[in-house]
Amino acid sequence: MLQRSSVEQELEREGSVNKPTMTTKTSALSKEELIELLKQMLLYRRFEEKAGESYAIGKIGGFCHLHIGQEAVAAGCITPLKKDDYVIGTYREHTQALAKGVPPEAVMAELYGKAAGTSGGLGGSMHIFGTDVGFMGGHGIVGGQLAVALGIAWGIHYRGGDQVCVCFLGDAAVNQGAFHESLNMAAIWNLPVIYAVENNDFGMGTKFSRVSKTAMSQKSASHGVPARVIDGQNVMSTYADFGEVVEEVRKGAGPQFVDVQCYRFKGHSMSDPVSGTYRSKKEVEDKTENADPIKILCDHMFDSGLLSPEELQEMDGEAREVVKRAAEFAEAAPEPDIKSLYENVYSEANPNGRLFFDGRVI
Amino acid sequence: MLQRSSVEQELEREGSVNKPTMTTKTSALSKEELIELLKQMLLYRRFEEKAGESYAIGKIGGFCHLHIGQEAVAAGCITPLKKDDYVIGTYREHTQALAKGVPPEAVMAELYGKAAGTSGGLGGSMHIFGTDVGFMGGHGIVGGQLAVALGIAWGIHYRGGDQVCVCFLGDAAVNQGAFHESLNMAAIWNLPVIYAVENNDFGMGTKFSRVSKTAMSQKSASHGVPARVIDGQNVMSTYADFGEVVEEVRKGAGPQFVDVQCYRFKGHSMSDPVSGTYRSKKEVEDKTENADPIKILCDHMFDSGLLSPEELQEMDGEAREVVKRAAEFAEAAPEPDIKSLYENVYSEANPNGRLFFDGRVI
Amino acid sequence: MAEITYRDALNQALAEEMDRDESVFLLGEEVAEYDGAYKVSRGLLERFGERRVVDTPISELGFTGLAVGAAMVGLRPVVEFMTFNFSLLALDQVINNAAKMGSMSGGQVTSPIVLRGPSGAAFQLGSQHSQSCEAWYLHTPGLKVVAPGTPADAKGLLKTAIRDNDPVVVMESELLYNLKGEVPEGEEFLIPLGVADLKREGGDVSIITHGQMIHVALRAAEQLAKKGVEADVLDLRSLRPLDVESILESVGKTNRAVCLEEGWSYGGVGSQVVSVLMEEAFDDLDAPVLRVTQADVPMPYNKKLEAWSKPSVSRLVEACEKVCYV
Amino acid sequence: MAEITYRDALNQALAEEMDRDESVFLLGEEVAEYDGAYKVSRGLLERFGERRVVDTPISELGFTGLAVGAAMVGLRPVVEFMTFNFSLLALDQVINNAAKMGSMSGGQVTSPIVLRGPSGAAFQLGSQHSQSCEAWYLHTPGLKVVAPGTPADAKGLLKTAIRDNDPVVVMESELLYNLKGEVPEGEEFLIPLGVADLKREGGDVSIITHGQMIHVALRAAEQLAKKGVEADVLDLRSLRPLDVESILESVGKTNRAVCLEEGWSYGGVGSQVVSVLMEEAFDDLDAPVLRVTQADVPMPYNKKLEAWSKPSVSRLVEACEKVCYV
Ligand SMILES: Cc1ncc(C[n+]2csc(CCOP(=O)(O)OP(=O)(O)O)c2C)c(N)n1
Ligand SMILES: Cc1ncc(C[n+]2csc(CCOP(=O)(O)OP(=O)(O)O)c2C)c(N)n1
Ligand SMILES: [Mg+2]
Ligand SMILES: [Mg+2]
Repeated sequence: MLQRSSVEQELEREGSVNKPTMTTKTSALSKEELIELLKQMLLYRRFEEKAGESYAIGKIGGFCHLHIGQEAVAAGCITPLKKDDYVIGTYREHTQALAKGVPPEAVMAELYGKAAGTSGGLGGSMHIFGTDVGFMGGHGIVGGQLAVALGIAWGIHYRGGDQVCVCFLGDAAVNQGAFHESLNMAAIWNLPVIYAVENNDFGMGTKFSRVSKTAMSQKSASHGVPARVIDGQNVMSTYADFGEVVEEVRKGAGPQFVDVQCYRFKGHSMSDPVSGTYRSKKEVEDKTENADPIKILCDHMFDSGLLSPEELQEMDGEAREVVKRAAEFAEAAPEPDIKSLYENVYSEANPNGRLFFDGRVI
Repeated sequence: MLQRSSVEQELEREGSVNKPTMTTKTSALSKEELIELLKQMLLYRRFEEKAGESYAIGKIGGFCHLHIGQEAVAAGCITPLKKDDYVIGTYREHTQALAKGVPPEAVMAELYGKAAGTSGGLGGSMHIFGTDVGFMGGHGIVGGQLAVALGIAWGIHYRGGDQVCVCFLGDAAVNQGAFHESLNMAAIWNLPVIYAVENNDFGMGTKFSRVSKTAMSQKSASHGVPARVIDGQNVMSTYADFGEVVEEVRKGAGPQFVDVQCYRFKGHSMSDPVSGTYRSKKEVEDKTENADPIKILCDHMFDSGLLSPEELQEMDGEAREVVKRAAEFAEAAPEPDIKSLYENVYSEANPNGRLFFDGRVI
Repeated sequence: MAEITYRDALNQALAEEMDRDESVFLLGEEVAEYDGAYKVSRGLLERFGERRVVDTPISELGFTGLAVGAAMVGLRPVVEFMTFNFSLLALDQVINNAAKMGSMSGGQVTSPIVLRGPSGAAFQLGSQHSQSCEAWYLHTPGLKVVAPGTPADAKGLLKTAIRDNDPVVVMESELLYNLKGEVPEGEEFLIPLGVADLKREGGDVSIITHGQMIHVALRAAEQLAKKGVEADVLDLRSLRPLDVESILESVGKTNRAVCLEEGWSYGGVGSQVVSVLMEEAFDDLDAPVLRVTQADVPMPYNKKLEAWSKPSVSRLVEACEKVCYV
Repeated sequence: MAEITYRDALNQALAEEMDRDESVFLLGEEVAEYDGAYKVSRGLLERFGERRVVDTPISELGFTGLAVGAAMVGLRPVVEFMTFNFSLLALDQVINNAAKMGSMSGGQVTSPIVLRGPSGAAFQLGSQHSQSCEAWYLHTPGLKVVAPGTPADAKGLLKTAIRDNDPVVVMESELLYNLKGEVPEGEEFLIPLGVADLKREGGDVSIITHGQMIHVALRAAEQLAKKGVEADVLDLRSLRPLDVESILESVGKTNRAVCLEEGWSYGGVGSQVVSVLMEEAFDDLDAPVLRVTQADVPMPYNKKLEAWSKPSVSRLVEACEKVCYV
């Protein structure tokens, strides 16, 4: 169960004082909003823990990147969205898919590689899609989703809609050409896209300051895309501040760049140690103790009398239950059929000519 | 012969008032320096005119991009360099090659596709190389040379040399991912490279303001690479200001971004009209009349008593003579041998295995 | 039937499909105000406005990704690469996103995108601007590739490509833009993907080719005819899907084949056709199938060397004679 | 001879060549402080310092271009792609600059660059991370490509590649990094490019393959032997230059061949080998040359489907039996 601890709202990050940090209006959040955020984050935490366990016993394969410690980002950035808004992410996207409304069973089944998974077991952990709820996929090539997000925003603009597209990226992705090409075009065409950096300060083992001379908030400067820095560990700020950005963009403010500062409690992927050469055990322990987004929210709610330990326990129990059911569902679900391999490579069978050249007959 | 006219030092370009323009120290230039700059520009002008003529009668093929109107850029930016400094350019690079010391005959012979050309006739107008004098080639993929320049500067840094690498690019190239990836790495490693934008305000028919929301001087901001704006029509400023940048970089100032503002008097390439939908005939005429870099320099020298019309005529005659001889040389030079096709694809014949799969025997 | 140029045929295809379907739009460098570097999009800006005819910055990776994203939300983008040489910069978006997303999303996403522009060498543009780009795209399942060689094929294939629900790469040729030919009228003039066209019926040897090389093949066939050898000229038109049936039919009849293509040989189109013949027509073959390709070097600038490097009528004639043992 | 892993063999090759030649340096993502994503560069930072072992940002196009430029001024960069899947982003620099600059500069420029990293599928990484990338590189003259399948070949080929004056693409395999094998000692252990290695001598059928597929081939050969079919397993090792002589020699003896490769079939390595055999060994062939390749789909995540998609021992055995008419 989660422990009470003193609220630690400030992220200690070099240079953050010089950044155009937003002013947080957390006081405006209602009890219902806070409870929803808490429930969401509990779900993500328990989901990711389960994914980690299942990975350890070989139920999940390939690469698997967890959001443990970064739950406030999906909760804070996606909860303010409408159903027909779009979200697109990286290979670290389980919780974003959940936040946008992809059912936990379907996500877990995908991790298990089952036919009932979001991609019928063909995508895996890095490629969760839920286009019916506007979740436009997890993408594995660093930076690749940035250009795609531009197109989604273009689609909104083309049709004159009032949706927004939130494009998540890691801090390391800003060094890809795709990032700059995307921001530049979004700027000249004033597209409704928010580039939300899940800034955990590391790309695998590389600290951001080693691969950029400038601060994150400077990275959109070449393109005239406004930058904000928001706290991604205190979900109340994340939610309030990001929600404000969303509404501005919906009203036509054009592309925005948001540095959502957060911290990854686990390794880069399941095969990467939690700490090691690139960050100390002490740093990780400190953060885990003092910057856990769930703790921070609970502490606030306890202090304000909006939550009792019993209520928390109950909600947490519900989250665990949902995740347990998802894992059971995934476990029981059938394997995909070999036929499915050829079904979605092209969206329809071509009446003429040959499309596949492997000479295999199924 | 060139006409006298009133000096027109100010380029009227929107927004230029807001830019970090350098203060020009033209007064410090000696008579010898001015004469050298003039001779250089006369050579470029006559060379490009000849190339245009030869193209018109089919002696030169393919794409051909001239520098007429932009002569001050090569003269002003390259004259301050030492022989072992490096220059790398785009497909619009004839005058830069000449400026760095590639012999006019060899450049012209390359345009004519002859064996005596800089690339033995295999490169053509867009690919003039003179590595012995530090001219690292003309490159045809917009943005491609930007990453290469990074490597040249890396080489200097690796060996601890005090050379600099000047990388020319067009204004339209700043929208390529390669530009940003290059600047970012140059910045983190503090490499001795100067990104010199030959900013003629158009990429083919596209005005810069249509493809960038921000001013040129903003384009390096994401990376913390300092930006300057210099006048690329008044060669005295170009030379003085750019020379200053070169010496700073030589002393270890790290990468610099320089917006060299200039104007192209001719079409983008030989097949593009001089004016048309994208800029008016009047605009081009105005610029040709009032912003001719050779006129601007001559006017200054006439006014200061450093040049007489007779001297100018003599220098121009010499330039014409050099170009005439280059064209005669190119005309008379032999065609390359078919064998040469296979000679430089790999730098040496491989003793084992097959490298070429066309089944051709020569 | 009207005689129009290959350029105008493409232009008509674009205009008709944009007229028919509001979700079709064109984007690329200089396609709008400048009417396209090769004027294929002439007049489209005026007719359809800047919402649907979009000048982009020089950001190939970025605007190709834009097309992928726009397709995900139901639009049908047509991307013009000024030339396919520049598309190498965008290849990650094409291979890793456009081609794979259908499969990796379990069919949630489709990518009805057309990527078009000139491929192959024109005249003396040097190695960076003179590359045949078929091989990059053909290797990858999830993509379709067509290469029209006549105005009618250009119109019919481009229209079909735009209506297709998968990414289709349309490789045009700068050397064909001015070529005139009869083009059937009517909005419903479509040429199905995956159907080759026997541009000449011979019977003695099958020349299997595509794109602008069909004209080299037709000239060679005339010369061969004078020598008593009658060649089938099979224009593949569509390289993926590939009309294997027509290939086998022609070779089943002639028992001899030569593959002609503009590009390099290692892993080129011809190598795949040879492999198909090896696997499925081995017993039909009376002689080895030969390939005529570009010289295996970066395309040189020099005019004579360039001409020598391109596949020529005389090389093709020679290869045909060889397989016919004449 | 010491038994070491493929990973350590590569590590030794890097260390020895960096020791020997001060102009050699290694760059890529996570190669220095993190010792490489797959630990191939373990200890090199400590030994050679950050000047020569360089962590880069995630900017594949940019740092590959850096290598081209550094090579132009006399250095010998070794680029590690974390995996070759990401090299698509850098392909423009490889094709248009590294491969063409020698020719387009008339020989003024050379590009002694090594591009290395794992290619092909590992386990369940999904389609964007499981691609065999040989075809992109092989198509282009100006590049050399090798694909070592054993620790000894890994060391010998990488050392030769680093000393070569042209761009050499070294395709490793994630699935081989832990493989142990005997590796000759001594700094001068080099394996020349363009020399295939007959990893098993049989005589009845030639299995022509490369990279990690040689182990599939060797297992298949054992099974075939039990059925009385003795297979040659020819490990090409080097794909360009290609040891055509050894291919012809083996097939001249067996009169039957199967090409086995990890990647897709359209325009793959096998298609080129088939074409060479068609052109130069037609009369030797007693059966069509078959190819065994990956299923022609983006690699699926699901474990069973992935296993099914990869070329397998049983498919190879079947193909060999087919060409042997048993
Ligand atoms: C183009 C590309 N290069 C390299 C990789 C390998 N890779 C996967 S994740 C990663 C680090 C990315 O870090 P960041 O963007 O900060 O995201 P985070 O993992 O921290 O969420 C790298 C190098 C890749 N997937 N794609
Ligand atoms: C990657 C790429 N895309 C497109 C082109 C075609 N192209 C050649 S020059 C040019 C315009 C470049 O303009 P700019 O960078 O301003 O240079 P300028 O020609 O004005 O000197 C374009 C689009 C190319 N060569 N490379
Ligand atoms: Mg990160
Ligand atoms: Mg320009």
